[in-house]
Amino acid sequence: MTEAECVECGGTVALHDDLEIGEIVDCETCGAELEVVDVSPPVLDRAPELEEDWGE
Amino acid sequence: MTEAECVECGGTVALHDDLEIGEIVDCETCGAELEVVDVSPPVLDRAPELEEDWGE
Amino acid sequence: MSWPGAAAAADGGPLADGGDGPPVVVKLGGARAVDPAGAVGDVAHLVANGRDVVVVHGGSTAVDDLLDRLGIESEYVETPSGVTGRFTDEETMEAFTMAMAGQVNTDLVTAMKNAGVDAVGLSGVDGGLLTGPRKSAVRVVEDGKKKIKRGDHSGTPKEVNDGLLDTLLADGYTPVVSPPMFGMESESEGTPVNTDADRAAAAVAGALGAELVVLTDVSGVYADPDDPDTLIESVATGDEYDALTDAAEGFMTRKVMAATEALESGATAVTVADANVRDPIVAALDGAGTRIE
Amino acid sequence: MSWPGAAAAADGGPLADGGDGPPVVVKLGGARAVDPAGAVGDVAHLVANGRDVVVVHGGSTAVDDLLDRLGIESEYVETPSGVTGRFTDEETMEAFTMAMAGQVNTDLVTAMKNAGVDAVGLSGVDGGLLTGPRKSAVRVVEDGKKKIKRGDHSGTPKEVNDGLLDTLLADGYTPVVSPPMFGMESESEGTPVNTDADRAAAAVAGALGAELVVLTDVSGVYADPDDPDTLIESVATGDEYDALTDAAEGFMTRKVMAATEALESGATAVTVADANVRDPIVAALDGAGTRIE
Ligand SMILES: [Zn+2]
Ligand SMILES: [Zn+2]
Repeated sequence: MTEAECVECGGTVALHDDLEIGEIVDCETCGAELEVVDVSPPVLDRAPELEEDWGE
Repeated sequence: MTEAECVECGGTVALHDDLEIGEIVDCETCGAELEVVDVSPPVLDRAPELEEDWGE
Repeated sequence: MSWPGAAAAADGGPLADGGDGPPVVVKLGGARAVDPAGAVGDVAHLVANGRDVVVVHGGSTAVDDLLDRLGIESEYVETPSGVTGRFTDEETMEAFTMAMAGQVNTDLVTAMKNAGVDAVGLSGVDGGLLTGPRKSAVRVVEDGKKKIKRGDHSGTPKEVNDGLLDTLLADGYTPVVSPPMFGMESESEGTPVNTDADRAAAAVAGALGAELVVLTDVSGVYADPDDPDTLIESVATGDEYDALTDAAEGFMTRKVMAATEALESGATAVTVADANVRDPIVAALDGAGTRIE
Repeated sequence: MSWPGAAAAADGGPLADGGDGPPVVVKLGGARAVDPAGAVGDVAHLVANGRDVVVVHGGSTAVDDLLDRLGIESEYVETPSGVTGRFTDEETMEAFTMAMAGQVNTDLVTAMKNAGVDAVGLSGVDGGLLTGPRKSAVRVVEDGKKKIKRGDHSGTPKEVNDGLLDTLLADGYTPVVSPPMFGMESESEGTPVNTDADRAAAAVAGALGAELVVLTDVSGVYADPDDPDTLIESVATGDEYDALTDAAEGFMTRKVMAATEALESGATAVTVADANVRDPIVAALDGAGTRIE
């Protein structure tokens, strides 16, 4: 179990071990969606809003 | 050694044994270029004139 | 949008194969189940009668075949709301362009020309015909985890260069439009990206103020998806539209969404109809299938 | 063919990058040794200055790559006079179309658009742009035997739909033309067939009364093929032309034959020049390379 700082509220976000780049985690303090941009050490950034599309 | 009839002059054209469809043989009587259109029995037709091209 | 004889054309009858109606945009499927032969003959008939026609096609079967022959395993991803779609990485995008803009488009242009139609093939990249932002990042669900996945090559057309189509139509050509579209990565830089052909057809129909005919392998939208006898023939009121969207399932959902986009952006009417009947386009313009307006 | 300022344009100088000369047809090679980047920037420059430009490209490397990836072994045949060429059977033709009209054309249109040129890609099939009889039967030599081999997909453009190019040029588009061409199998039925891109460019230049610039990976035609210092700069008399044809060897023979066809069919001048220099097209219009008129 590791942790990282929320870029939105500065709160601590608990992270599970097999974290992957690109994964989205929720900040339990402020509710922000955060993207894992690095894993060792873990770095979080705000997850982009993306319109869901219906593809090809 | 087989033979077939020239479609141009009616003369007899001597053919070698391993004849292939598409092969061009010359009539020794009239000089016509003949295409082998069948092999058993051998049938000859006048070979088309084709412009030589320089491809792709 | 109005044109000479709009009222007469709208009720489908006398002008359905004539030259006085609005342009017709025909979406031809790219799946094997849809045979383009009937549609090609019909386009020839409409064009001979002076009607402006633009064809938009897909080609998913050809793309799948080429990926298979190249040994490229497509990655399918699931969106948070449960829709599954192909992730179009660079290698897949290249094959997509070859199959769609190279093979399917050229084959269709050839079939049109042999039917007497002076067809000109265009991809959405040509002249920026179909332009919109490239979508590189997508939200997906993998093993129950939400993720951002980058490197997708897809997009939705936000602008249509209808001037290019008008120029060609005015000279007697029949444009045959194919994905990919031109996906902008910045204000001035774009790249070919995958786009849904139904949606591309909708954008073209909207931009031209055209009547859109979406040919598929069923007779239209069924109120009960399993029962062809429940074909919804006409959708003209809000209640009928709600019933339509409730009824649409699976791939038909996309067609109804495309129809909605077409109508909202300026198309005069949309008909979803069967490609595998005699004179499928003329039949659709005459009232076969599901007509939405 | 005449145009405002023809005399001034013919001597290459002041109008080389201006808008007053005849159209410019640029043949870009499809081999890896030729980098299109310089040419693309140059096309942008010429178009910005009001010059009409049509680009014709090959793509043999892309075709070879795709055939290789698909595991298709090309059959090479030798003609009675000793020229070796690829036999284009149906499977090869399909790959040719995908690579050439799908991949290379779309990539080049994309590069042009990103350089600010409103490019529109066309194959020779589109609008019958490049039409001529399909050659299905070829005379070949196999194991010392002369044979007729059928099933080839190739041809030579006999008609150019210059009206389609004029329409696009008049609207500010830059046509980017790719093989295949439309090969007629009967009076009314055609099919996509392989055609030499140099020859296609020559046909287009002739039809437009254009100046043809053939970009390649050497500086032009050398009197001694092994010595770049023997570059033939200008060919304007019969004797100079004879010296040129004597000097041309290997792939340069084709370029000189294409130049001859271009001039005989109406091109104003042909320059064979190096693609891999700064501003290769403007340099060629200004006198670099081998200029034939
Ligand atoms: Zn937070
Ligand atoms: Zn004889």
